[in-house]
Amino acid sequence: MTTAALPPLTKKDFQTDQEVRWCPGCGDYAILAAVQAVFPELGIKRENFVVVSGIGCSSRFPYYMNTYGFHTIHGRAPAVATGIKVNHPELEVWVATGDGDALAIGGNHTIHMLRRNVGIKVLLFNNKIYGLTKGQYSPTSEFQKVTKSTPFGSPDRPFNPVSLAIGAEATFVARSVDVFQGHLKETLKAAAAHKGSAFVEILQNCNIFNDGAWFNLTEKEARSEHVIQLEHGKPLIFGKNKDKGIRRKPDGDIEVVALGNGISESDLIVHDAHHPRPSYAFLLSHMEHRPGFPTPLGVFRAWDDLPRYEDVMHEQIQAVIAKKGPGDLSKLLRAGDTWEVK
Amino acid sequence: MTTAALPPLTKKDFQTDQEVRWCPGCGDYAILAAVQAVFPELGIKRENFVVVSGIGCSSRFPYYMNTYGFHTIHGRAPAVATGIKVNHPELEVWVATGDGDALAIGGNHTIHMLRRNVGIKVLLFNNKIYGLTKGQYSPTSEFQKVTKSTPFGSPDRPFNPVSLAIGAEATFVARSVDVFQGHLKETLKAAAAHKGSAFVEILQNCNIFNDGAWFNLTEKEARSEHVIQLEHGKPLIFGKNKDKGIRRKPDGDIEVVALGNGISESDLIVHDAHHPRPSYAFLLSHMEHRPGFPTPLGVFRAWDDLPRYEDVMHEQIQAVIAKKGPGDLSKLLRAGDTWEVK
Amino acid sequence: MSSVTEVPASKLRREVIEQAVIRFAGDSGDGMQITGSQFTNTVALYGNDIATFPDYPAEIRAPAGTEPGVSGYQLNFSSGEIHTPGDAVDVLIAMNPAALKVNMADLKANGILIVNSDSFKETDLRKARLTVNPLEDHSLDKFRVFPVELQRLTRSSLQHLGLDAKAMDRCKNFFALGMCYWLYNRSMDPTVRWIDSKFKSKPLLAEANKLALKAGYSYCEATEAFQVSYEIPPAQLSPGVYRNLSGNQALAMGLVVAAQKAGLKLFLGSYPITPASDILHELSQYKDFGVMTFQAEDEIAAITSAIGASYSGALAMTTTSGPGMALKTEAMGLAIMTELPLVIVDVQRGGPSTGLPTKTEQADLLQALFGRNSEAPIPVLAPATPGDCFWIAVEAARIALKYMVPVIVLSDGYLANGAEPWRIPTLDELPSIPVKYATDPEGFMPYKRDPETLARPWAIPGTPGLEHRIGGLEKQDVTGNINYEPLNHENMVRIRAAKVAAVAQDIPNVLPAGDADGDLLIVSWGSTFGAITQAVKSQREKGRKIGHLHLRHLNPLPNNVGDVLRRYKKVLVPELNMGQLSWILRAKFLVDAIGLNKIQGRPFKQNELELKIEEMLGL
Amino acid sequence: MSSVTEVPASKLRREVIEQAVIRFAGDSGDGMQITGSQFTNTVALYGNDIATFPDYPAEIRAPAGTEPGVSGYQLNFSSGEIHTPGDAVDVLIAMNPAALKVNMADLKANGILIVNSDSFKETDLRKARLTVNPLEDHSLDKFRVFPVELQRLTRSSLQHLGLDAKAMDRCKNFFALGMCYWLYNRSMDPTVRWIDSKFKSKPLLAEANKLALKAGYSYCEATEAFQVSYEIPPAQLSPGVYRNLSGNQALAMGLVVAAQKAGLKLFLGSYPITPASDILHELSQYKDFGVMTFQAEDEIAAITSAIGASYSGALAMTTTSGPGMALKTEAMGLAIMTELPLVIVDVQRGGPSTGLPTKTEQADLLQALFGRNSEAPIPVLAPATPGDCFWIAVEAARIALKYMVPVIVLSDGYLANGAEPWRIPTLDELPSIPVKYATDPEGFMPYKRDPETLARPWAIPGTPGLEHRIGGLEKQDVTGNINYEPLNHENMVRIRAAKVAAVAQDIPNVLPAGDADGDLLIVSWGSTFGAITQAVKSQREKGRKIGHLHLRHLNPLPNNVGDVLRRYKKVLVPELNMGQLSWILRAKFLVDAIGLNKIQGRPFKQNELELKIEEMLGL
Ligand SMILES: Cc1ncc(C[n+]2csc(CCOP(=O)(O)OP(=O)(O)O)c2C)c(N)n1
Ligand SMILES: Cc1ncc(C[n+]2csc(CCOP(=O)(O)OP(=O)(O)O)c2C)c(N)n1
Ligand code: SF4
Ligand code: SF4
Ligand SMILES: [Mg+2]
Ligand SMILES: [Mg+2]
Repeated sequence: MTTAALPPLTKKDFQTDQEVRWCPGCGDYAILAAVQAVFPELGIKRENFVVVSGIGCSSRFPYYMNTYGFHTIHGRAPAVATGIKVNHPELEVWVATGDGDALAIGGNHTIHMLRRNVGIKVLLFNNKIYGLTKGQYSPTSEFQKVTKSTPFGSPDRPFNPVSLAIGAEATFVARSVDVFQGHLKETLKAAAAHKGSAFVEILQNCNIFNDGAWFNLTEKEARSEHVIQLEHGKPLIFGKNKDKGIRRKPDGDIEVVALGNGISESDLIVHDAHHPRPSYAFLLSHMEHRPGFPTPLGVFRAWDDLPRYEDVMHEQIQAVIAKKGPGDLSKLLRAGDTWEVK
Repeated sequence: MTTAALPPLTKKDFQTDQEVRWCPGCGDYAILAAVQAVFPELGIKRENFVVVSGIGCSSRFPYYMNTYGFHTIHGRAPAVATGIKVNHPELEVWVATGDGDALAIGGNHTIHMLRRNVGIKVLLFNNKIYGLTKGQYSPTSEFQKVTKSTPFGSPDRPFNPVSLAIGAEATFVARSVDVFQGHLKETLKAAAAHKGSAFVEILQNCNIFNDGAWFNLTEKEARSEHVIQLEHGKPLIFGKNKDKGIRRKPDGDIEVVALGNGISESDLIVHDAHHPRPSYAFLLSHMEHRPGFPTPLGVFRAWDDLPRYEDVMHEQIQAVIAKKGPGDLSKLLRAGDTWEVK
Repeated sequence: MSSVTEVPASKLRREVIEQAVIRFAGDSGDGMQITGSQFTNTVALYGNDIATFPDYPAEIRAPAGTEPGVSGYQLNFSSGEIHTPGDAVDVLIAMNPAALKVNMADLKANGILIVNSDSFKETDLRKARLTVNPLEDHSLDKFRVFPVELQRLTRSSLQHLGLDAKAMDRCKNFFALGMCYWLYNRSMDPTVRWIDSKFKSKPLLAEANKLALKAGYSYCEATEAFQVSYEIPPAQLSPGVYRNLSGNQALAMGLVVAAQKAGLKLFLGSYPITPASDILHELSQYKDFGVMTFQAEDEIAAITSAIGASYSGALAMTTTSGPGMALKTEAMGLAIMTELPLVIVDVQRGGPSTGLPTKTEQADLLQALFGRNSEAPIPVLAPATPGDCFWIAVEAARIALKYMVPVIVLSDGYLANGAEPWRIPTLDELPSIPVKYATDPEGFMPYKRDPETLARPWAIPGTPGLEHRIGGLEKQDVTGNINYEPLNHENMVRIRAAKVAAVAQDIPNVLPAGDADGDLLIVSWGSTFGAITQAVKSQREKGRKIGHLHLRHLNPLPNNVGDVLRRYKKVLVPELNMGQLSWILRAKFLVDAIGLNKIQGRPFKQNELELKIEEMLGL
Repeated sequence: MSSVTEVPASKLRREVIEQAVIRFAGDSGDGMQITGSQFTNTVALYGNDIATFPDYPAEIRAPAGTEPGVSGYQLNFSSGEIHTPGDAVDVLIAMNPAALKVNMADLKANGILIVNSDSFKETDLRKARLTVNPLEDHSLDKFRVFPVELQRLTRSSLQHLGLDAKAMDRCKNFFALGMCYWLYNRSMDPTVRWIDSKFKSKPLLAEANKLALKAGYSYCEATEAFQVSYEIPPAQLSPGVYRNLSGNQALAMGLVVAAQKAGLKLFLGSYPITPASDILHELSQYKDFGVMTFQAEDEIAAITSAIGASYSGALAMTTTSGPGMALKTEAMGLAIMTELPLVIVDVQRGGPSTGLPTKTEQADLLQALFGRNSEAPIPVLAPATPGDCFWIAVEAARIALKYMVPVIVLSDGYLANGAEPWRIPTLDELPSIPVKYATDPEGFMPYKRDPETLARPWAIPGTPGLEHRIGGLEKQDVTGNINYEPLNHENMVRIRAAKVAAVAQDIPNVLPAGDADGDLLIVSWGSTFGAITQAVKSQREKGRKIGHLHLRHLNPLPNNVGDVLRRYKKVLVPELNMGQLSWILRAKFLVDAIGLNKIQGRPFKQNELELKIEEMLGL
């Protein structure tokens, strides 16, 4: 949909008259700001954007975007979006969803949309809680979490959204954070540039029901020790003084090493987001579960060589029309054996 | 449930009077035979087995097992089984399901059951087709597959059930084949020995609607070249003359090597099914998608250190009872502020 | 009434008769459905009126030779007008003992019974749980039995082709078909043509089947097995070009036509389920009409993807059967709230739950009307015959697009698989379906309504200046903004109801067939139309003063239904459920509608209906 | 009727009155729900009869100070018997301009209006979309207005504690509460006790809240702000021990009690949804009763896990609201087919679709009755009051276990969150719920029925010798083997219906309140009980000859409903829907039931009902 001669759009063009109804301090505001900042830069006509959501605080998102918007029902946004995109491939379809909406009730639609590689961008607002229903644990809540519905701690271990998406054959998988505006915008642009399905987990703070869920990643002091930036072609380095890195072990596993005394950047893994196979991205996706390892942010995987579902479907249609010619009503009606009664 | 003094059960004990209604030649017969052979060897009382299924040819399975059985509705077997197992943890609960039942309509329940690590064994009969509804493509059908519902080829790429299960945090993941009776029985025993959720993909032939789907793995000639057996502690070797193997590359990826001239078994990856982290198993799960690589059979992952959902729940209950004593009805009724009207 | 004419060429009698019922029965593997539909096609082409009833076993394959494995195909063909496959059978072809056992009860006394005598060995009998051979125990004495060694005869006619035994045996149904063509003096050409195209790529098999067919025909010629053959003249159908059509084919075609007439692309979101899957299969063929078929991961994704397609401007539909219908109900509420056009097809089957997947039933009517949370009205239509599925599909699309509402079509397993001769409409008989998207930003409001239809504008993504948001929360009229105010909610609930009620303005008043007033009115809907029409005809010939009101629009009802009901002393509502339509008529019109309720997975028989009619008339 | 008594101690009048309606209104963040429930608890403890109506904004948080952000809590308390929170308000506490704007319409002329004057600055007014300050434009002249600087006064009473301003301001609702306690001469002790336990871990906050409370009280004492204070004597409730209980609490407790009485473990499979989530929260606390709460991935897993738990011997239940109910319908069919006990709770909310999540409605009745594929009957019950939720829960469990059926309970948002004084039953008032699992292999058949209840045996896994298979396909009676035969299917459909009908044998005949016959019968169900009772009482005091029939069992209906209906000239059915119960009464009994239908997300007001009654009586 990129065309040269567009009147330049601005952030304002994407704001609605609707008063934004999130709790003061909610991380969703920052995500909204980032999206409203990025959309004008994509060179896409405003009328070609469609923002689709399910139900949840995060799913109120479309009301605040001055584009076409569909606030559907709980968990079904990926399926509704698929119908829109398949019917109308020129549209730029984005899904705004939550950890409950996309991974609890909507888990199946999410993984199937990724498997099919429908050209939809999914923003998963992960606050590790059900916000709208006032604080029950979610499929991303940590094991043993005490919530309204689990006063004695949750009995099950969470999904890792990035691992799940990769296991579901996603061709683009990334992670960013509500408060890292610059990083978030870059990540959104990368997602926009991807033709196939793009899955972006955005770590988001629910200051009412799960405040500080991502504290150790966002808080100034801790941050640089607990976060590692994934940049294609760059070595995996982290630490306040950029003094740590991720290195391959001979057995193919990875380890955290301190740079210096013999160990240099050249010993570290150089990030390859375009790797055709998902195993490398999967390995990264699980690292934060190990003691001493940082949480990766950025683009884990961006491999765009797979045809999109909607393209294959419309190519089939075109091929048949090219072969048989466009359908003819009277031929259709009279297909097969017919006879006449005088 | 293992107890010493059981009257030895036999295969016959697990056969029902119901006439088995699969098409002659269906791979399901072989799977039934294997399960009926393995159950008596588990040292579990017959009345403690529950076989749960959804809808599909494969889901007729419970009718042919002389245990407790529940033929539920399409896609919901993992959820029904979860209710059974959580309420009654002593029971030995197995799910029989198909690629449509477990991965299309039932995909969400399957991944959530695995995430929770409920102590259920899932047998996924993967014939890459919807058998019962007479031949539409399924989420495991290969890209471009021509079926009743896709006369011009399917427009989407399949799930890899093993990759999906690993991405969903499964603690036990294995693959076997209907016609490899010995291997299948061993795999089922391994699954039975696992405390947490066990996911077994069984490659099954639907000779009516998708005959020969697994031909290149089962057919005598091809077999040994296209299949690699995963055995814990053993090197990854395959080939008719055991002359090929899988080796780590320095970049952590894997490659197929020919043994001999300098390359020996000791250079190959030694399979570690008990690896605490899933990335190694995930790497294996995707190998067959690469040219020249074999399809792994056997146990990809068997890591049993994670508590089961049902155990955590019942420990919580016991802990509270130990602390507060068992619930008292009159206390319950009179909880909070009360007042008396004379 | 049959007139006898001597045929000099042979000493065989040829009787001219008006009508005959024939049933092909055999193992699932014996190809009875093909045999039956070939015979059907041939007699239809010849000009007979027909009604068929394919009855195959539940989805799962049963072991060969057993009763559950029996597959049947019944055809009623006639030189007069007919509406049902017939209660009893004149000619039964039984390919094995199980087929005989299951079907002989329906064969008329003195009826013709053709059995494959090669399949009555010890083992065959055991599979059918028979201890004695019915061919020997006189249990068939009241029939005209023709044992034929179908297997041996077929093989001998094919041995020179060098096929293996299995392949030769697979042709024996064509041998039997050939015999039936001789029996009814029918040309083999249409079937020969069909074999040629069907086996284009396998010329040897084509040859074999054609040989078997002809061998069966000449076998009768030569052996004079039957002392008599029959002639059924063409029926006096209204003039036009005809084809033979099943309900699922008709429904699929109807929606393609509707999309073309509306100038829209057709989008189907569906998840396979018996007996609806064939609509998906049919539509997936129509790529040349740009039809998009999306096989979803489940029924919820099927309908919600269709809602997305509708939102973005397609004529969107979803197809399913009972259990899948139940899964779609939450999403229907969304379509109602967002006021988007959508056609929802429920091909009803036996229930509840998984129930009887291959059997027919009419028990989803109340679910269609009320099976959603809160006040969520939807127009509901039901086709009367296989061919009517075409017209109902077009009507459903018309209503959905004109009023911007989801519309439910209730077909059933009997219509879906049954076939009838269908007069092909000329292009100008097809209704025009005008549709316009909103395009003008000037004064655009997403819920500003057309005063006549109460439809909101259809503003599709991609249209400059019409950017807007919709969703499932209650909203203010006109602006579409979220709104929870008490009076607004009541207003919106009443508007959504009024919109569905407004559909009635397009529905012509219904005229009862038969007497315009009298002792008894029979009210029906859906696939019972044929049997009831037949029963009413026969009862009126006996002089009863009765009328028949058949409803194709179930919500809203035609405006004059109340008046019609009051013109008769009594009201009878025969349904293949426990009384769902009668419940509605009672609640709406406070008439004491009596139900005749059959819930056996099978259609009504004419005489079940006639008995009830006579009972109600106190005869 | 109020009697005046001089109180010498002060020159303030103290009026003894019978009843008062007070409403606390403020921003979502102002703690109005806590304030209201504290006041409620105090007056309840004192012995007044009470009825409450918490009305908070839709789930999503609105910006502070705006109208959508207003949260209200209304309490009607009395020395006489009352059933509703009251139509109009005697005392309104408004914490900000938005709260005032939204609520003032309901304040009686000359009513007391307490406003937080600190929150009427320019910016506050703008947030409430007010251009002029209502405190200055005489728009409040018809009220007795008491502007109080709640913020400043609260802060000054707390400044010595060294809390930050934000923390101090959070206490101002207790200052207001203190004022109200003074106004109605109520002791602060219960609230003080509550604060102590609630803030056990935060003694400083406990101190602050208690200080604010007392400051508010003494402020009135000192400033003599009000010229008058009120005294409402205890009500004459029937003797017993009482507690204050909300519908969701009562429902949760009822099921725990039922499980205990049946000697079973309780299993809840649920997915959070407003307004049902609190039942999940409540039950997750009852670990000491061995209650298992499974928070599922969606509503389908919630009900199917419960079906699994039921199959393995638990008292299983699932809880949800409208949209979730729609998703469970396919699985309900499975529970019906497999004839397993299950309690399905639907706490109704405004719809359709996502609708009005926090508003109340009664529009899921027809969905509960008919919202499943094919013929799938289920018993349906509905509680009349918050406390009745306890008894209905016990009754639902009893029926489910006795007849081996799923049972639906229809509560609603008004009952779920509303509270009333509930007489605590003595243990021997609780019904016994006998349950026995099958254990004897001798002659065991999974569908061999109890002749009286038609219940099949409950044979749970782990029982030696009873291994058997069940499922959703049609089955043969007695053996439970899969069976598609026509007559068997009809037989099973009728048995499933007969089983549900048999429940009626346990339902006592219903007696209408008021006149046993007469001009008008009002029929109701669910949460409208209170308002209708009140309206009928007042109309009968005016001499009308009317009766009130309230139904707690909606399927099957009590046996004598038909007779009762016929004893009155006219029938009125007031419902918070478009007329769902009246449909049923019309269809079943052919009576011309007239509906009074309000669908605004709010309960009936007494006088809306009285007006309709008088209209129907032609007055
Ligand atoms: C069918 C259905 N089930 C349940 C709900 C209630 N519900 C609304 S949002 C939600 C979960 C919200 O959590 P999440 O998706 O993480 O969004 P967040 O509010 O945290 O942004 C639930 C359970 C619903 N609206 N519809
Ligand atoms: C709710 C619902 N939707 C659809 C169906 C129809 N259906 C039955 S089985 C099946 C898929 C079977 O495929 P699979 O799970 O792979 O099992 P298989 O028959 O291949 O063993 C479908 C679509 C159904 N019974 N219920
Ligand atoms: S509840 Fe949490 S997620 Fe929802 S708006 Fe408030 S802060 Fe944001
Ligand atoms: S259809 Fe296929 S899967 Fe089903 S029973 Fe027949 S062979 Fe087996
Ligand atoms: Mg969340
Ligand atoms: Mg399959």
